[in-house]
Amino acid sequence: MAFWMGRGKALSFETDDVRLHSRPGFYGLYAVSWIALPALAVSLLFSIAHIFNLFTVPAPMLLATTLGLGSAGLWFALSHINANFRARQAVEKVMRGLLFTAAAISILTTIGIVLSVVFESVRFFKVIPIWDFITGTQWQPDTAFLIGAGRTNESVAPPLFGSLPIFAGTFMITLIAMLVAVPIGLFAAIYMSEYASHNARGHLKPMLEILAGIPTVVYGFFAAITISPLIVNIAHTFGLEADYTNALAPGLIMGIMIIPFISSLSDDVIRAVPQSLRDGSLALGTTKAETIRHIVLPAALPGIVSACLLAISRAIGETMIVVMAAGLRPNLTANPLEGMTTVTVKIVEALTGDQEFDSAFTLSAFALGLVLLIATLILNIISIMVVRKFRQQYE
Amino acid sequence: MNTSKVNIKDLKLWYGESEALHGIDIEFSEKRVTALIGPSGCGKSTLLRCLNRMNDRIPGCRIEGQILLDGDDIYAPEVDVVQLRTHVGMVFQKPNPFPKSIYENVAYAPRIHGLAGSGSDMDELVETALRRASIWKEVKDKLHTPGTALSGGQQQRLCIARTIAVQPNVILMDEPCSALDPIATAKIEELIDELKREFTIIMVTHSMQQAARISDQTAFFYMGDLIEFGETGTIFTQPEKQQTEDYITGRFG
Amino acid sequence: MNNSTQPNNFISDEKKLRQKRRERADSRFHWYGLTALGLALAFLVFFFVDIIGQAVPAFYQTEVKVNIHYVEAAKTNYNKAVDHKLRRVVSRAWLRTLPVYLKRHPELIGNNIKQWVPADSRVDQYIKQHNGHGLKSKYQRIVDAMAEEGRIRQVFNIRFFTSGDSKLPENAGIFSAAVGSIFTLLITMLIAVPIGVMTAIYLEEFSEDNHFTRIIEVNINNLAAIPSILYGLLGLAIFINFAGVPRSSALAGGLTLALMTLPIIIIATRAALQSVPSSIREAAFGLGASRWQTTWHHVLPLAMPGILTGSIIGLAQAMGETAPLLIVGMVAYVPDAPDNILEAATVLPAQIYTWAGESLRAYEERTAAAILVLLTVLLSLNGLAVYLRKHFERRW
Amino acid sequence: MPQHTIKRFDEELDKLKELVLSMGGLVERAIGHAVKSMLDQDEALAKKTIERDKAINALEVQCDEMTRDILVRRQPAAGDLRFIMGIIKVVTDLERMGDLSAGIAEGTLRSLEHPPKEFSNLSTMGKKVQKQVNRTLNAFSRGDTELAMRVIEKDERIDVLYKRMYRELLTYMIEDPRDITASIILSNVAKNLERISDHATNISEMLIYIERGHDIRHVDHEAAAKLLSGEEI
Repeated sequence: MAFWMGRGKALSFETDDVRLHSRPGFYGLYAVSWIALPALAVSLLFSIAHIFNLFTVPAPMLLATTLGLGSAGLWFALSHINANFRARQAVEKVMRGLLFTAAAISILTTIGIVLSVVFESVRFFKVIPIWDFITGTQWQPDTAFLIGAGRTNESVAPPLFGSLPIFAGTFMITLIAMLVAVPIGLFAAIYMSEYASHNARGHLKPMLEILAGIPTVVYGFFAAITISPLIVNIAHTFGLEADYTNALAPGLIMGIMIIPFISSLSDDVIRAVPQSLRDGSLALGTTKAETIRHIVLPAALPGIVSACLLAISRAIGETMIVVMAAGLRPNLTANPLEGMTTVTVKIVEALTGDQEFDSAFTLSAFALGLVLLIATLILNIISIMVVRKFRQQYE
Repeated sequence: MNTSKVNIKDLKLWYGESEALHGIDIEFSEKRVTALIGPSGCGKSTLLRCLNRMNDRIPGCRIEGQILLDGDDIYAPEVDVVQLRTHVGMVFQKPNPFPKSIYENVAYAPRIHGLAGSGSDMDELVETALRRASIWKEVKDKLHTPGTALSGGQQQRLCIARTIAVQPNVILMDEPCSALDPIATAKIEELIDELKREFTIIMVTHSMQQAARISDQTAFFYMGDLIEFGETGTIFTQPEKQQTEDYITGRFG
Repeated sequence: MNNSTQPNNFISDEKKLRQKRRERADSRFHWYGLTALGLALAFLVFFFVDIIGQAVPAFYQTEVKVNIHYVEAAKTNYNKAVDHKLRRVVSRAWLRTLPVYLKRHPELIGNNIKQWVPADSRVDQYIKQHNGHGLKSKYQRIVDAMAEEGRIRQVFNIRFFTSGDSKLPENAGIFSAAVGSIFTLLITMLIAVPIGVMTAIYLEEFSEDNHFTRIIEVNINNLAAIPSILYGLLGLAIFINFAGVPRSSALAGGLTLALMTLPIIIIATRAALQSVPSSIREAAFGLGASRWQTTWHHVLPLAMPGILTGSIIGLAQAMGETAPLLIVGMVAYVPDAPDNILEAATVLPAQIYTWAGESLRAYEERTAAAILVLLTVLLSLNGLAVYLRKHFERRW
Repeated sequence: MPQHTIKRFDEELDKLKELVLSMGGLVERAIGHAVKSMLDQDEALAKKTIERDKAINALEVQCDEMTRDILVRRQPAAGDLRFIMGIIKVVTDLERMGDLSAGIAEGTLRSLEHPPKEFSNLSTMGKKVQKQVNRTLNAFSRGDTELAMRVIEKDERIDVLYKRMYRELLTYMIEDPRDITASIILSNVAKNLERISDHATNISEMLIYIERGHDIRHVDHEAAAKLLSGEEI
């Protein structure tokens, strides 16, 4: 409505030989933005106030304020409109502002994540010394809720938050996953980019990418229901003892989940290696395999390394597979057939129960989250830098 | 006076359904420079790539006829393509040094083919190859810097050094100077003139002046046919065929 | 070294040995690649066969033909409606509906009707010959006898799609989870798509290359790599603890997933905008169009298929996500579909997670069935995205 | 012959050919005027002819500049190359022919003090040489190698004519020593005409090289004819 009013007023000027500065539609949009923005701002303000329980405005009053502000804006906008008014610039400024706000949300998200994790972690480290957290080998938080409830009892053993076994478990499962994913992913990428025909590649790549599209909860189910018993049985035939919550099953499945990350990214970087290098090498009388090993792969190495780093950060942050298939008990061992737990499992465990939010046990989830965040960011930044270097080499 | 090194007999080549070469007969003489000229898409590069079977890599590429290298058919079933390419080296249009050190660029192929052990043998081989490609003086103090850091002309000479390090009989050059400035071009041309004492050189070029400057023989291709082949002097002063005349005088299309 | 060229030995015997070894290495390398690919694809096949094999029985429900005594006593004690020995054979979930049914149809009282009713989940599992069916041998004999009399049949399990979660497996379905998923996804879509697309437009078309822009760019790349569970922590700390959004609600889940999907959509949209050649922009600018007009009239329409594809893929990913929802409490037991976005809800993946943790054998096949449904939806979404990309793909 | 891809090149070649032909035209006229001035003992015409030789020289310079330009900028090959090479030679020949005509005109001026009694065959010879030059230019403008071949063949007759005239003049000188000066002048004129004819022959030979690519400069006529007809087949 405001659009047509603004446009109409603008058009009325155009009759007497005056050329409008901007297209009529812009005057309409100008009016719209003057009616919508104040109204929106007010509603937002009130709803925020409502959420924080500062004060609640009755609905009719809210409506009235909104409408009032809106019409005031409209009147203001209409009074501004004349032939010389630069409506286009004004509207574009508003649009630009909107877009900028949207862009800023990504920053806010990061800040949100960092702050939420850091704040709670700080609270955690007030209770548990950071050094104990990093180097301790015992994770026995069961009594923490007592402290949280203020019932410090001498007879209760103090809770222990030594995260080393958790990190070890994470590392072990990630390692298993990478042992599966890197060779398979890399060789699959080599095959797709160097041996398969264009057509075959067009089919193979999406098929592999299905693996990345399967929800992790499904992988978790599959690992827990199908793979774990399988591993226990196989271990048994070899005379080995394996837990049903062994690290091997989630590791294997996680590896398979990660294959497409490595294969697709590596495929891209391998194909980015200029064809002329391959021709150059083949013309020297080298075999295809020699060309790939000595020329193509070294050239694509930074990209492949970065793909692997991304895959690692994916693996350590993966939650559902380990929650469903790995154990809950922190276990410092090198035997993949034993049950062990990971950072993400502990985060989920600490936050899904009906725990007091103040208990050190709950807060430990945020401390673990902080570690996870730092690890991922470091891996990601390294990988971005490596890729950038790779790009510079060939562009 | 000149012994024939490469002998092509009624060579036909198809890319899928389309015939790109319609029965080429040509003999390349040993230790001479032959230039293949002709408009784009005339089949000269295709022919060049047949000579070390780089066309094998292209799907749907089919060949009929014979290419004899010293009398042996290089398309015979028992021929190992990889070994063939050690005899017929190739230098490409765009300099394509490997992203390795200068030394490694040259040493790569000899090492794979077992032409020299490591250590002083290999050092010697690398130095000789670089010397013969007249780039030794420029790079001897920076053998272990990346080959990609050299200038375009130096890169191309490095690629030539890399090629001759395998001791081929024939060197194919696919527009080796088209990406280079005139001075770098002149250096490569001077180098080609040197190299023809040892190698049979077959080059594709789009610059007729270049063909005229450095080749001993010139072959003119048009639409997949060999139109005229002869001594460069003759081709450039009094070609027999009207098409050749039109092409080299710039009266085309 | 000698300066003469080597003799033509490409068919001679001299180097045969070395050559043979290299040839073998060559073909070995080829095989490594093929094996790797084969392994990955074999897993895919194994996975689907396994899941489908487990899921298919869940789409069938065993029914038994029994005498139902519509007696007054059944109004208060539904167990009275069937013979004592059949109490463990007939579904308790069905029996529980009897009192209400009787109150609505009092005319049935006193009748004794032989009819098909759903069987207990243990009977169901026993009939489907699954290990761990948990049916006592006493009942096994009864069921066997009934089967011989033709009083047992299998029908399509419509309840699986129409009912919500239940503690009785034969009555558990995905309906409430599906509704929860739709609510959550709607919120995610309404928030993530506009903001994501606007951010991408700002970064690609409007921003100058200054410090702030670069920070945003690096930041978005980082956000895309942050593990999803951390978004759960964010959601818990900001939306639930700080802003007071009800825990377990579709709003909390949707907001959390929206933040998680945002970088995916931004990156896809930017790629789509980047693929519009700058010549088009220059052409529009050359005609005197403003930056906004250029973007709105020329660039956006051309980038639309790419934006759509990216959004679909991002939403599909959000739909399959579980970890952050675990943290914001969307794994609660929710038997009824939520009515609005503030009510406790669950989503399909969370339902799968809950069922996977149940001990009864009957839940296992239902988990697989739910997975199959989820996978079908996700693969269709991805297929749609691939189709759109192929269909609208433009070569510049 | 089809056009060059670069049209300017065609224009330049045409322009060059025009220039050479107009130079040839000037030369042809100069020969006619010079001979006429001698026969008529026309001092004014002789002076004019000498004066006009400068125009021919200027044209030569202009042609040289053009050929140099074309060589530098177009790097002609094959037929174009032969054409340019030919032009370089032809232009020199034409310039020499102009000089020789001027020489005849100077002879006229000198002969004014010693008027010859008898011009012997000078008139015939002049006409024949003029005809040769005219044929040469026609052949050149049309690229007519047959006509050029005829010019080459007919050069012998000019030689015969010159020798005959030379003997005649010698007889005069022996008969009457007072005639010696005049006869020497006349014999020089005849010599000049003979040389002009030689240059015309050169031009014709050049034309055959340009058109056919065969160098027939130092072979005898039959061999040359065979070479040409051999190619015709």
